[in-house]
Amino acid sequence: MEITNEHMVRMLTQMLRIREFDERAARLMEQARVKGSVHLYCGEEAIGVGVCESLRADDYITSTHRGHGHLIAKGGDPKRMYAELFAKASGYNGGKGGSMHLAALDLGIIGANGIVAAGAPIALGVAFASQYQDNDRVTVCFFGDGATNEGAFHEAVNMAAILKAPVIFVCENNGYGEWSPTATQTSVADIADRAAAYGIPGVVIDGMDLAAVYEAAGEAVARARSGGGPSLLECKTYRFYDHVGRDFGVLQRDPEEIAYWRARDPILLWRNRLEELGVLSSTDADALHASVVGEMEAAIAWADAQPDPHPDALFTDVYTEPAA
Amino acid sequence: MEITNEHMVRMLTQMLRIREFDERAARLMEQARVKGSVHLYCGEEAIGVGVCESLRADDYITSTHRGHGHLIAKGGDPKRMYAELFAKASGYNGGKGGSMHLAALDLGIIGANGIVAAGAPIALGVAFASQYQDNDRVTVCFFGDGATNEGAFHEAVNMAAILKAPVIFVCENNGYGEWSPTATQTSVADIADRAAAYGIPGVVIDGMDLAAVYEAAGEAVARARSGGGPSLLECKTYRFYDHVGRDFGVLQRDPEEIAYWRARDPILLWRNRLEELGVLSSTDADALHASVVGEMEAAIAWADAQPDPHPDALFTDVYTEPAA
Amino acid sequence: MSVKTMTAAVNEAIDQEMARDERVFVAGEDVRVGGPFGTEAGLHAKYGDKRIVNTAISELALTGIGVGAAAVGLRPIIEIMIMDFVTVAMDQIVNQMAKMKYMLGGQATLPIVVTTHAGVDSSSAAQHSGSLEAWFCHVPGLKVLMPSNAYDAKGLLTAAIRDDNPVIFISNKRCLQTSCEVPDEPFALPLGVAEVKREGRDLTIVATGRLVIDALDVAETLAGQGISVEVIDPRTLSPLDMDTILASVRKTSRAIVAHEAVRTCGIGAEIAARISDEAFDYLDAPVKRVGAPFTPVPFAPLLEDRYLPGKAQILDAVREIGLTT
Amino acid sequence: MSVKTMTAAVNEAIDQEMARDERVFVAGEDVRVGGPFGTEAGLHAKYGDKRIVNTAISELALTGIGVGAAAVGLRPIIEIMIMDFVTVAMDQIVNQMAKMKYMLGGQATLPIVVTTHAGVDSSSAAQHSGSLEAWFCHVPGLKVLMPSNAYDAKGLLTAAIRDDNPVIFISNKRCLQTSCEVPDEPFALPLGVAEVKREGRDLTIVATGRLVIDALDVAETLAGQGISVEVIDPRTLSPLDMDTILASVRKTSRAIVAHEAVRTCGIGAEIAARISDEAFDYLDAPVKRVGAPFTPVPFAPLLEDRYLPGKAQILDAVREIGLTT
Ligand SMILES: Cc1ncc(C[n+]2csc(CCOP(=O)(O)OP(=O)(O)O)c2C)c(N)n1
Ligand SMILES: Cc1ncc(C[n+]2csc(CCOP(=O)(O)OP(=O)(O)O)c2C)c(N)n1
Ligand SMILES: [Mg+2]
Ligand SMILES: [Mg+2]
Repeated sequence: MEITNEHMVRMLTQMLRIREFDERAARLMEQARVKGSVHLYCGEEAIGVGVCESLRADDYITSTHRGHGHLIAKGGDPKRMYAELFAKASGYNGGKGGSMHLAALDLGIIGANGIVAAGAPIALGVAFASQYQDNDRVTVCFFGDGATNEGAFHEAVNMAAILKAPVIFVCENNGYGEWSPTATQTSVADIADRAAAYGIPGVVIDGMDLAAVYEAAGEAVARARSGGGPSLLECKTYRFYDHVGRDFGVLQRDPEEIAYWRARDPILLWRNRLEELGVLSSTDADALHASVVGEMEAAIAWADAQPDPHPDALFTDVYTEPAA
Repeated sequence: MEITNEHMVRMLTQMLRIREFDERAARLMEQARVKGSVHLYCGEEAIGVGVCESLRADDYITSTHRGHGHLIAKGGDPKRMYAELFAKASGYNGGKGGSMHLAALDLGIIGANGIVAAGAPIALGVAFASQYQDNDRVTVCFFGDGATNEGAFHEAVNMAAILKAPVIFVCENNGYGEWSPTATQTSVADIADRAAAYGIPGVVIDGMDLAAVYEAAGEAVARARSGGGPSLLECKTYRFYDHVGRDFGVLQRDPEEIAYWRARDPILLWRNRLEELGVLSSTDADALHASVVGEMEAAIAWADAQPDPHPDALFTDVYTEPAA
Repeated sequence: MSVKTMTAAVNEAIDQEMARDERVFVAGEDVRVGGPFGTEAGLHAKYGDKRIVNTAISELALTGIGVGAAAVGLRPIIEIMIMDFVTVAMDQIVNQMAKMKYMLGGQATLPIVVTTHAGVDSSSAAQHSGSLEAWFCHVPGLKVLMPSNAYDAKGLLTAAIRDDNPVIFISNKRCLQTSCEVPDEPFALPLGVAEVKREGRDLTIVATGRLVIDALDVAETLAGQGISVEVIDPRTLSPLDMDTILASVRKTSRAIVAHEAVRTCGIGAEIAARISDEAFDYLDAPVKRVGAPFTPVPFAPLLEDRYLPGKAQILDAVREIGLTT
Repeated sequence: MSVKTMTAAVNEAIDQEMARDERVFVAGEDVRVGGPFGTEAGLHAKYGDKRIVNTAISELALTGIGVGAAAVGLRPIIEIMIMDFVTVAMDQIVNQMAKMKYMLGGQATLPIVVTTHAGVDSSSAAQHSGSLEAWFCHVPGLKVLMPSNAYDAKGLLTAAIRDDNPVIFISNKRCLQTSCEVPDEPFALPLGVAEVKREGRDLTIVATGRLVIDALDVAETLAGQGISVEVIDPRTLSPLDMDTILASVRKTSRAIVAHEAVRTCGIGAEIAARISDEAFDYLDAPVKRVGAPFTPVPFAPLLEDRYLPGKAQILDAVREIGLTT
C-alpha cells in the first residue's frame, strides 16, 4: 500500500499527540489536578492511529475506558479533552463525563465507556443504523483483550455477523486486563481465533507496527464498507504503564517483558522508519515532537482557564425536553 | 466401542420413556390438566440418553426449558415429574417449579432453567466445585443452538476452558430457537466451530444416532474426568413439534423438512438397528414399547392422585432458616 | 373508534408510528412472527426484515442495537419478550441508554422504547412472571409506563415512540386480552399524567396495570356499601404525576396503593412515602399498600392464586384503615 | 481489639472464615492482587489459586460459579468489583441465586455472599458510582447488608458467610477508609437487626452506609441546639428490622430516612412508607427522605459535591419538619 510522505508524517504526528497528551494527563492526575481514573494509551498509539487513518470523517468509532488515543486519532481536540479531564464546562461532555465517558458525536466518536465491552453492542447498533439509513459509513469498535470475555462482546459480534453489519471489531491485546495477565483470563492465545465462532475474518496484527495496522484496517474497512460484513482485528500491543495512571505498584511486571516492549515502542519504530526512508530527518522529527509538546502545553493552559460548569448543570441533560 | 445387548435395550427403553412421557405431557397440556409451558423433547431423545448413559450416578447435569428428556435420562422418576407438572406436593419441586424448573439435586440434576443459557454459568460452578472438592465428577451442560448466542454461554465456556473445569457443553441444535431458524440467529453453520474461540475440542455429531452421541459423549466425559478440561459437542437434531406443546400454528415449517427428520427419528433408527443386530425382535420391541406406555399411564395416574401443596407452601423455601 | 384488545392497540400504535416515521423500527426475538404475545402480528409482512428486525437470543446485543441506532438518529423499539429477561440487558438499559445523554453533557438524544411483558400469567412460574418496574423508576434518565387498558396503551405507546427519551413500556400480561374502545387514528396521550379512572370522596386507590381493574371492581363493590372510592391510574410510573394523586388524597383523606409487583420496595413504597409526606396533614388513616408477598412466584395454580394481589387484598386494606369492618 | 479500617475488617472477616471453613472461597476479578479496594489483600498468598479464584472479566459467569458451587456444597464469596457492574450479572443473582431454593421446592441451599462496592467516590462518574441496594431489597430470596463502620462490617460479613442464604454485602465506598475498634477474633453480628447508634428523644434518623456518619454529625450539631436525635442504622436492608425503627419513632414522633442512593424508589421509600403506616398515630411530622437527586452521577467534583446527599440535606429535612428554623 502506498502511503504518501505527508501522510506518514501526519500519522507520526498523531501518535506523538496521543503520547504527549497522555503523559501529561498522567501527571495531572498524579498532581490531583485531574480527578477520577485516567487510563493511559501509551504504547498502543499505532492502533488508534492506524485504524482511524483508514476511516472517513463521517465514520464512527466506539471507545473504551482507555480512550484518549481513540479520540485524538478520530479528530478529537486535545483542548476540549483536557477541559473535560479538568471538569470544565467547555470539556466535550461539559464536565459531566470525565475521562471514561469522553465523546464527540459530531466527530463520529460515540464515546468512551466505563463498562468493559459495553461499546460492542452500541457499535453494532450504530453500524446497523448505517445499513438502515443506507449510507456507506462504517463503525469501528475498539476494545481490550479482557473485554472479549464479556458476554456483550460475543452477542454483538454474532449479531453483527448475521446482519453483515459494517463494523470492525478492533481488539487491543495489551497483555493485561487490570492486573491480570491475558493468559489467565482468555482461553485462546490469539483472540483473532474467536472470529471463527462467528464465521468472520480474524487477523492477528503487530499492534506496534503502524503500517501493519493501517494496512489490515484498510482492508477490513473496505470490506465493511462494501457490504462484506464485520471483521475482527487483533492488535498485539503492550500497556506501557499501569492499569490506571503510571504506577499503582499493585502489579509487578517482569522488567524483561517491559524492556522487550519498550524497545518496540510504536512511535520509535515509526519514527525510525521515516528517518530510514528519508521522509523525515532526525532534526525534523525532534522539531515535530517539540511542536506537539507545545500544542499539548497550550491545550492544558487553555483548558485550565476554562470556566467551571454552572452548579445547576447537575440537573440538566437528564431528559430531552420537547422542543418548545 | 462395545455396548452390551442389555445396555442397548436399556438405551432404547430410556428413549421410549422420554418420548412417551412427553407425548402425554403434551396432551395433558392441551387438556389444560398441566398448566404453564411444556417444551417437548420429542425427536431429541438420542442426545439426552446418549450423553447421560456416559455418566455416573454421581455426575451432574444442568438442563433447559426443554428438560424432561434430560431428567429421565439422568434417572428422574416420571411419577414425580408428572406430579410436578400437575403442581402436586410430591412433585420434584413440591409444585413450586413446574416443567421449566424441574430438578432433582439428589440425582445430580441441578435443574431445568427458564432463562436461556443460564445453565452454563451454573454448570461451570458445579464443575468448579468438583475440582475444588477434588472428586472426579463431571458436569454436563445441555443447551440449545439459540442459547449459544447469549453472553452467558460465552463467558461460561471461556472460564471453564481457563479453569480446565470438568464440564461437557452439549448443544442440542434442533434448527430453531422458538420460531426462528438457527441460520437467522447463529452466525456459524456448525456451532461446534465455536469451540475454537476457547481452545477446546468441538465436535459435530449426528444427534439422531444414539451410538454416535454415546461414543462422542464417552470421549468427552473421559477427557473431562481425567483433567483434560471441557469439550463442546454439537448434536444436530430436530424439534419434532412446536416450540411449546405440539402445534401452536405460529410457524410454518417446510413439510419436506419435517418428513426428512421424521424419517430419522432417533428411536426408529435405534430400534431398527437393534432388530437388525438381532438384539431385539420386533415383537420384543413392541412389548417393550407397550410396557413403557403402561409405565407412563401408571405414572400419570399416580401423580394425579397426589395431594396438592399446602396453601402455606407459598411462604416456605424462600429462605433457609438456621437449624434449631 | 372500535373495540380492541390491548394487544391489538399496542400493535396498532407500533404500526401507525412505523408508517408515520421511517426512522422507527422494531428489534426483538421472534418479532418476525409477531412476538410471543402477538404485539407485532402482521408487521413483518408489511415492513419486512429491514424494519422488523428478528434478532438472535441476545438481549444485551439487541438492546445495544437500540442504543447505538438511536445515538445516530433512528427511533428504535426494542422488545424484551418477558420482563424477567431484562436481567441480561440491564447494562445497556441502565448504564448506557439511561445515562448516555447526561454523561455526554447533552450531546446524545436517545429516542428508544423498550417494550416488555410483565407479571403473572397462568403458571409461568418464577422466571417468567416478574414485575420489575420499580427498578427502572429508580434510574434517572428513563421514563416508565404501565398502561392498564387498550386505550391508554395505544396513546401512551404512541407518545413513547414520539418521545425523545428512553422509555420502558410495560404491558401487564393480564391486561393484554382486555379490551375497550380505542380510536383507530393515531393519538398520543401525555406522558407523566395520571388519570382518575373513577371519582370518589372517601378513599383514593392508586393502582397500576391489572390492579386498576381490580380497584375499579372494589370501588363498585364498596359503592354498594355507601363508600365512594376514587381510583387513580398513574399510567406513567416515572415521572410520577404526584399532583393528581395528592389532589385526590387531600380530598379523600385516605389512600391505598396497589400493584402486582412484590410489595417491598415496589413503586407503591415511593407513592405511599410521598403521599404520607406531602399530604401528611390531610390523612385520616395510614396509607396502605397492596402488592405481592415477599416470595418468588410459585408454579402451582393454587399457590399462584394465593400469591397474586387483587380484589381481596385491596378489600383487606380497606378494612385495615377502618372504612369497612 | 484494635483499630481497623473497614477495608481491613472486611479482609479479616474473609480471612478468618476461610481459615475456619474449607468450603469458603473467593471468586472475582483481580482478587489475586487484593481486589480494587484491597479487601482481599494478602489472601492469595495465603490461600492460593484454589481458594482465591481470579476470574476473567465475566461477571455473569463468575456469579454462576457461585450459584453452581453453592448448589453442591461450597460457600462462595463472589466479588463484583463495583456495584454498577451487577447490571451484567443480574440474571444469575436475581433469577438463579435468589429463586433457586424456592423454584426447586426447597431442594437447594445456597450459602453465597456477593460482595460489592457502592457509591460515589472521587469523581468516578456515572458508571462507577451507583448505589443499587433497593433493587435487591425488592427481590425475595436475597438478604442485603450495608454496614457503616468497620466493626459492623466484620461482624455482618462473618455472619453472611456463615448464613445459608444468598447475601448481598455492600460496602459504601466512602466508609472503606473509616476506622474504629474491631475485635481481632472472629465474631458474627445477627443479620436483620438494626442498631441504635445514638439515643435521642426528639427525632429518629434512619440512615445507611456513609449517611450514618453524617447523621451522627447532625445529631451532634443539633444536640448543641438542645435537640436530641436518635440515629438508627438498619445494617441489614433486607430483611428490615422495623421493630427497632418503629420503637424509636413511637418515642420520638419524628423521622428522617437518609441514604446515598437516588431518593426516588430507594430503600428510604420502603422505610418511610412503613413508618408512615405502622407508626401513623405517633407521628408529629411527615417522614422526610434524604437521598441523591434524580440525575446520573456527574463527573465534575463541583457537581458531584452538589449531588451527594449529606449533612446539609439532613439538616434541611430537620428544618422542613419544623424542628429547627
Ligand atoms: C463490566 C465491567 N467489569 C469490570 C470492570 C473493571 N475494569 C475496568 S477496565 C478493566 C480491564 C479491561 O481489560 P481490557 O479489556 O484488556 O482493556 P485494557 O484495560 O487492557 O485496555 C476492568 C476489569 C468494568 N469497568 N466493567
Ligand atoms: C434470556 C431469555 N431470552 C429469551 C427467552 C425465551 N425463550 C425461551 S426458549 C427460547 C428459544 C431457545 O432456543 P434454543 O436455545 O435453540 O433451545 P430450543 O428451544 O430450540 O431447545 C427462547 C427465545 C428466555 N427464556 N430467556
Ligand atoms: Mg488489556
Ligand atoms: Mg433450538
